[in-house]
Amino acid sequence: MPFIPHTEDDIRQMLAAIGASGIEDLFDEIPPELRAEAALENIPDGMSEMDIARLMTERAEQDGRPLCFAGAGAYDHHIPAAVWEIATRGEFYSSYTPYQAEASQGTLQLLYEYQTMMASLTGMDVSNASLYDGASALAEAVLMAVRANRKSQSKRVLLPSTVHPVYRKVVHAIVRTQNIELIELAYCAECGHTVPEALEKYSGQDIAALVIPQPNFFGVLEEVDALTDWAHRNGALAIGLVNPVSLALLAPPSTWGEKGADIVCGEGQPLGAPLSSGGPYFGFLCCKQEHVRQMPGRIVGRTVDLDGKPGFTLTLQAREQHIRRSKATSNICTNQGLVVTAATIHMSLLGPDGLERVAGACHANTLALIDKLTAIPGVTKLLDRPLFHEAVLQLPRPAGEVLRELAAQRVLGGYDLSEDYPELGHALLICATETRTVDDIEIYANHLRRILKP
Amino acid sequence: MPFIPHTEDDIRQMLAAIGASGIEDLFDEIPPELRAEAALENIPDGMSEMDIARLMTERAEQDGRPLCFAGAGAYDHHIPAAVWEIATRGEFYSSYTPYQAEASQGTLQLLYEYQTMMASLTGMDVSNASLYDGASALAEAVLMAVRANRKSQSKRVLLPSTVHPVYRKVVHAIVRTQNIELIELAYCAECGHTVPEALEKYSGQDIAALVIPQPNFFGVLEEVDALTDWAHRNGALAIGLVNPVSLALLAPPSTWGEKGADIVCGEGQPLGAPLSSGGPYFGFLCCKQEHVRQMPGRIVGRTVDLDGKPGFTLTLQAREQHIRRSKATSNICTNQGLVVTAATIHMSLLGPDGLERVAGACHANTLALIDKLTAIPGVTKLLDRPLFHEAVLQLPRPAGEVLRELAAQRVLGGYDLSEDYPELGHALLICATETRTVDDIEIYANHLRRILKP
Amino acid sequence: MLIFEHSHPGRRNPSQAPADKAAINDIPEKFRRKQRPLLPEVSELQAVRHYTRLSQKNFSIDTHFYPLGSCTMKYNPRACNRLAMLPGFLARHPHAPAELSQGFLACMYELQEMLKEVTGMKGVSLTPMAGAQGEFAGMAMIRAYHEARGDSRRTEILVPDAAHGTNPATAVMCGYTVREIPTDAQGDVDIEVLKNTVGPQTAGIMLTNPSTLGVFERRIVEIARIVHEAGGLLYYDGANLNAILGKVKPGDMGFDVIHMNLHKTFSTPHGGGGPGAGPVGVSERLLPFMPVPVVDRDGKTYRLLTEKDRPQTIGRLSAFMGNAGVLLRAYVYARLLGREGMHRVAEFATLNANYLMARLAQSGFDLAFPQRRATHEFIVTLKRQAKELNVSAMDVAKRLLDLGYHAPTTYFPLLVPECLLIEPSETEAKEELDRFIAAMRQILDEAQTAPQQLKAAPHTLPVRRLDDVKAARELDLTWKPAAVA
Amino acid sequence: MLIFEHSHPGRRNPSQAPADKAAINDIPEKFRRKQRPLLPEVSELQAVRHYTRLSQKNFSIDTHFYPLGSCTMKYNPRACNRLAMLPGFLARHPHAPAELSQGFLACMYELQEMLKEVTGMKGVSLTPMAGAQGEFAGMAMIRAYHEARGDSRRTEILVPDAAHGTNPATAVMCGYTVREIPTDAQGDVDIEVLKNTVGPQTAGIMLTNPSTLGVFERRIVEIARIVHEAGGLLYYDGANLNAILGKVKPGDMGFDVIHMNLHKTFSTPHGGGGPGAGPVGVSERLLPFMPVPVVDRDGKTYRLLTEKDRPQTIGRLSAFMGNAGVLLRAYVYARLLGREGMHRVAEFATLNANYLMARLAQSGFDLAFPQRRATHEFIVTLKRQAKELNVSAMDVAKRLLDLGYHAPTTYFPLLVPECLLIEPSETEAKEELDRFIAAMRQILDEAQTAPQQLKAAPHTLPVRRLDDVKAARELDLTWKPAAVA
Ligand SMILES: Cc1ncc(COP(=O)(O)O)c(C=O)c1O
Ligand SMILES: Cc1ncc(COP(=O)(O)O)c(C=O)c1O
Repeated sequence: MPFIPHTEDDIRQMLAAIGASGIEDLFDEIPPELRAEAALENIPDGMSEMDIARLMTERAEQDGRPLCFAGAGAYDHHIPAAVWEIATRGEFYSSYTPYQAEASQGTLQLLYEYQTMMASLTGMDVSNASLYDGASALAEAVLMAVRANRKSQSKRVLLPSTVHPVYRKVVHAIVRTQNIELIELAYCAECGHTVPEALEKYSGQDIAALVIPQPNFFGVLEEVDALTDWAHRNGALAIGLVNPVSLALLAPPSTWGEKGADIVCGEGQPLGAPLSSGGPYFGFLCCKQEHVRQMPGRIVGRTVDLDGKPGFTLTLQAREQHIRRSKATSNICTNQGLVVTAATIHMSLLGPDGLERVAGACHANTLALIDKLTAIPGVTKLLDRPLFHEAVLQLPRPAGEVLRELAAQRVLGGYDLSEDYPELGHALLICATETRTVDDIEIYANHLRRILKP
Repeated sequence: MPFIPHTEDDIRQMLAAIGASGIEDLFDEIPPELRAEAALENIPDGMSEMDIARLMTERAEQDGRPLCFAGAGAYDHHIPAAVWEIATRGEFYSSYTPYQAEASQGTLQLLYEYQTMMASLTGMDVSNASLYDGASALAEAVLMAVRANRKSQSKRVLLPSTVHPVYRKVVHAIVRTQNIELIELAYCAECGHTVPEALEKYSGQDIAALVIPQPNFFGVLEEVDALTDWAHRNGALAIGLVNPVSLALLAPPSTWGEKGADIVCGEGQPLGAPLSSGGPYFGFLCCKQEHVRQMPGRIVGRTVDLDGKPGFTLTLQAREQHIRRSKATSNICTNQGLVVTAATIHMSLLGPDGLERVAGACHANTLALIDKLTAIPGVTKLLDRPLFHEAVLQLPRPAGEVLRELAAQRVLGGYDLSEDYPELGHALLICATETRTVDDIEIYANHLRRILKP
Repeated sequence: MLIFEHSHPGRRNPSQAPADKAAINDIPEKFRRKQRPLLPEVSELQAVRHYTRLSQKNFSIDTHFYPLGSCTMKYNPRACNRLAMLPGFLARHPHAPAELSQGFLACMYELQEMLKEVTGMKGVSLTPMAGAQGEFAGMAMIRAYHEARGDSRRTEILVPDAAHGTNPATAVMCGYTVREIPTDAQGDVDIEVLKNTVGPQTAGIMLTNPSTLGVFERRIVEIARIVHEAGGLLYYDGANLNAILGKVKPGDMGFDVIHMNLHKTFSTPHGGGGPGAGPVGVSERLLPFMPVPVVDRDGKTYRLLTEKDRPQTIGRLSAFMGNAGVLLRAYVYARLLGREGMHRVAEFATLNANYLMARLAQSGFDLAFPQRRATHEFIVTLKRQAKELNVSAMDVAKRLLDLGYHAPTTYFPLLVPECLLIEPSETEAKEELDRFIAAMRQILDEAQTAPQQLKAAPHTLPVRRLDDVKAARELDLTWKPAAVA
Repeated sequence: MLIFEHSHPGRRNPSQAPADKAAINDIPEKFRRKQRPLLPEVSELQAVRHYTRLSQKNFSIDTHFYPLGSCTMKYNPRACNRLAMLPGFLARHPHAPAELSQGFLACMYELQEMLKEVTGMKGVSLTPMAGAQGEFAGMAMIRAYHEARGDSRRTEILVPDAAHGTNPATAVMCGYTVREIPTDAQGDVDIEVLKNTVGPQTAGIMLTNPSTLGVFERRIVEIARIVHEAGGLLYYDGANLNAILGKVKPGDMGFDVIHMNLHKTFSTPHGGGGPGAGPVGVSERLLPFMPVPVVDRDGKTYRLLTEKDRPQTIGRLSAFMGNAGVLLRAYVYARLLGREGMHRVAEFATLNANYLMARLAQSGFDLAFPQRRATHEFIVTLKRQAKELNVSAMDVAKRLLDLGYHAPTTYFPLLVPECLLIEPSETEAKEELDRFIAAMRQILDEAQTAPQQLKAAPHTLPVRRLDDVKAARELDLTWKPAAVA
């Protein structure tokens, strides 16, 4: 059988050592009435690696690799070849969470470097070693804020409707059982951002936290300074929800308003994770030093060994489930280590200059795409506000229909907003990262022009 | 610039240490009249990794991955995923020839294991650590035999015309300048093998060596026992030219005839090298112990260190160009180390049983292919002799034409023999390895039937 | 050396970024970053060399026997990685329409079906991104079930004291109160206590079977009856099915909901901490509540079911559909094994554990449950050695590192003093187990003859024993440049 | 432990071979193998673990600074590997027809053109599989040229005494007699001797420039004139163009034929010994003799030229077209660099070498040619230390390994006593060079204060210094099972 090294001889000797007459004996504590049923009739026969390779190759090719102009939470960036060649080295790939620090200095040092990079990107003091993804990271940030905000008695959290709609659903699914009240903040349908006036009715109320997306789901830039200051004025913590690539160009949350955001989270995918049908990605979470003990997830610290030599170890474990059990800051155990490994290598290869160029190129490409597409009769740009690398267009026909026709031409034309934001009409969210070329944009425009021809 | 880490500051400091005022100074020993011309006008601008990745992806896809029924020296075998994931680990990929043994025990031990495996597959006493490919290995084997055969004064070598035609060309190109006379042995056009009678006219003559391919270029099995014995009776060395996968099923050259072959060589590609347009593959070369000092190429030996601990090192270097210079056994220096690394892992993963199953499946698939194709009117099998995993068919129309029509259907239908063996008519050399399925064979047969429909 | 210590201002990798630096004119100054982040400025070679060398400082399955209990460190087939990383899979955007996703969805659907079969459950959702999230999904479904029935009194979740830490943490995260149930001397749940604890306030129980004590809960049918009769539901922490694949199905034991760690039983890599995948399986009555999306087949076409199709769903736990790439690896693994291979997993994981247990007992180690069979794992306790020789389980663990073995899990489960939880997994050869046994014997000898060897271990690793107390007291969580520090 | 020592009869990896064992009825018994070969019978995990661990015993560019002179151990970009291994390229059968090969052939054609440009030659053939085979191709073309002109007196090839061993070995393999030309005190070819040696028997000269002494042959134009006037041709051993890329072209120096090691200048990996690629470039008059196949472009279509198109070709040197996968890597590398990048390679390879040379001289090391510029490499001689302190170049080399550096090339070129040939390459950062310099200083100190540290080095590697004499005397080239041994 695959992956089992035992020879007949081994089995005989091992059973003898155990004092069992057959392998079946080893299962004799399972109630016999339960055993009978366990045949696996519906599991197919095993395949050879050659056969499954062929099947998987066919299936991977079947999905056609369309030209991608969709963002909406997952971005088609270039990833240096070195990133995954190193991340998938057996020593990273097949090691466990670094519980035995001395035998895991590779992973631990890398995580310490990762924490440093993320803290610096966001401008915060500290970072954890990852959460599952951006959406669940936001949920954890909300829970953390409620715990951390000692000034607030309430469990009320303001959540702008310019936050990714699925993120909002995930936050809801995760925090609802803890009696947290999520209050949606309306947005301005002309500009696409949360207007400070929308907050006014909550001024003076006991609010635990305000979520501030930057850029928001539409790619639009929020008035982060005003929002952050409002939060602090009202005793609420400010939770920044950011795209890490955008931070090469945009002000880090630590600088928002007068005191900066308190907690920052987001989706790490743009830092070296392939699109890969939505995962594995990773959620990042950073905060001010004062909140570190409320942070969920693993944290690595630098310390010294018996000889005073520097080394790395998991720390603040008293926050975690394996020590604190029902009093832990979160139930998270396994996180997204390998993707973080890739992200750390990715950021090292790009450096600050590289990341800035990538962000700049994405933005410029999206502007070029907007230009080309809005030159088509009937297509206009919505939301007249500064944006980053993502934008909303208005189509003359339902976006869903148009996307289907584009898909038939192997163009992934964007994300249909009509379901989540019916008030925007035939609205389409588009994105062109640095991987899109002038030709690609031309191809999209030509198809769209043809499709929309009256 | 890519891959150059120097900052402006570094450059300044380094020039100061050197005492030069600019980098250009460092080239001041080059005669100025030569310098002027060296602009590289025709070299395009550098590309980013993202851009070249896109270009290469397009080009790789452009070539269409046809369904492969061609062998003729390169075989489409399954390669376990682990093989190249490990072989391309930086420590193997980016290390040099293991001159500093203590810092290269990984590569050295692996090569020792490789030598053991190849020696055992061929049944010979020793193996070198690789030559370039099968064709050049045959040339080296011929040169080696001429050196090693102390009984023979002649430089005459018998080369059956059932040897791969390109191999014969390569041998010719490499040995001709050393006044070696290559004598082609005719084959039997009915059976496709070298009939012992063809040798008779050389009996009693001074012949340095006889090359014995098994299977031969047609896939046909030669009468290796008779040929080997003939060689030894006539004072010639017997050089076996074998497919290493076939050796899982076929008698190893050490057992041919009464004394066995003296030197064995061949193409290592079937042991874990992808088709990859013909390279890199590797040539292997094994021999009886008595000839080891005539062997070209690197050889690894096991020895001990200062503490008596076993270790590995390059040995018998006095045969090699870097020590012996003009008196070396060959000019070879760089060999095919990384492919040998892959092959060693490949053989370890397959084991004797796996290799036997692969060889068996290739053979069975080729028989099935023969059955299917010869069921098509006008298609017959030529050469009525036992074969291994490759066969010659006769088509009703020129094979070249048929192959072109098959290619348009993304079927690589085999190898056209008409140029090298016009006497065989519209002959096509076909092969179905273990990677071909019943469906693949059906697809081929259906296309061929349609193409040949009168 | 840290990557930052290789950094040099102005160093960059031009091939890794667009050659042109776009001028950004449309973003107002106030939104712009003023100071560059502290990312390393290193060459590609420096980064490659740094991380290659760092990697070599790890123990891993690919380099060492790693008998870490409860973690199932078995061989992670390279084919699973290679095939999940085929360019076509990597390039698929999560918003790609169903027409351009049939290849991927087919894999997901078939994985769902296979997981249904091995667990004996009626529905499976693949989305949870790790075991703990699977637990969350399960607890949330139990809650939704009671809520849907208008049964709002149920505020308690029962958890055996041996349970994995994620169990109580999850129950609390779902708004429940946790009641611990003790374990009896045989390692089974104390049924009497259980009987006295269940009641109308019981929402359910979270059980791991085989339990984290490395034994099979023999009275599981009775436990199920007791809890069900009290109106509670049964949650199965199926993090590790390695010892029961094809031997017994959680569904047949009476469980209502289960999560599985594909990064254990289905051998997707642990990656130094993740990612994992924690699909949930449910019985009939919890079907409506499963997290979305779920993959459905309609004739030959696959599509994702969403809130519209499943109005009672507990909702979404991830932005898309979980750790898709991990699921692909698990799918490949499942197909490689097939039916027969899955049976064998349980047989040989169990054989290896029982062999190791028997031999270690013969070698002088005390078992926590000497009268029981091992499942995929078992527990050795060093209580005696701690008292007599003053060496701890941690000392043994650290010394094992010196001898080339990753340590077993230490000090878990918490209720067994000075314990080592040992899980060899089915992919280790007998010779490797024998060498490990020899190492354990050597350590036992040393504990008597040279205890300092243990107490000061490890001696041969990149660092010696680390000061965890200092790490927690004098927090140093990010590197700061010398000037700033 | 050897892989064979992990082997166990009957162990196998079912996923790596067809499930069914074909019955072979049509192959007569006499052709069949009777005894299985001694291949390892190990599990997939055992093989993966064994070879992963073995790999860690290597020094490599990815893990260590590797200043091995004449070998150009510069960063091997991972992109080159990744892209050459795209499934489409790996799957292309060498006999695929031109219609199904345009993507691959386009890369090859463009590589040919780029190599023409950097060498200043008129034609390039990519087929030679390493430097030595490129040399062979070159020598064979020189021979074919003279033969084609009916000039059969030319039986000698001139080779400077500093030449790489492959040069004389190749000349002999091509049927020539080798005449060595000495080097003068400055490291240049001794022109007077050259003048006295050339004659009607001279087929040509093989020169490396920069020479293997790490200096540029300044009187190259004069040498070319002398040899050409005598009717000989000039062969350029362009194994390493790293110091002259874009600075000077061999074609402009008057060479008739050149080979290049793409595994040096074009940074394809050395792979622990290979594979390489040794394309040849030729001047006008040698065009007809180039080895086939050569890629040709016809409008937008590419095709391979064969013997039919090139009737005077020296023929074929490999079964197909050489090390195609290596050529793809070189192509990617060349495109990544582009024109500007190539210029920079030479500039920074030279800067690094000259910096290291200057600093080592300042640190007390003797240079072989102190009055010369370094090219991409330079030579330190330990003659003085050998005499005064009784430490050898080998001792220094072995001690460097302890300090985390691969040793420079030792005892080559043969004419410089106790030499270290040092080539840092352009991809190493100044800090790395500085650390290497510090290590070299430490060793020089130790040579005086603790010579045993050197003589017994290395101390920290998997093995200590190995007994080469025993290796050669008591040949142990293959493992034998205990029973047989
Ligand atoms: C028994 C048990 N339950 C739950 C978990 C939690 O799983 P995860 O780490 O994937 O969240 C684990 C794994 O550590 C476990 O062993
Ligand atoms: C100067 C010089 N010439 C020729 C060669 C031979 O090249 P290869 O090893 O590729 O055969 C080398 C490489 O070792 C070399 O350095």
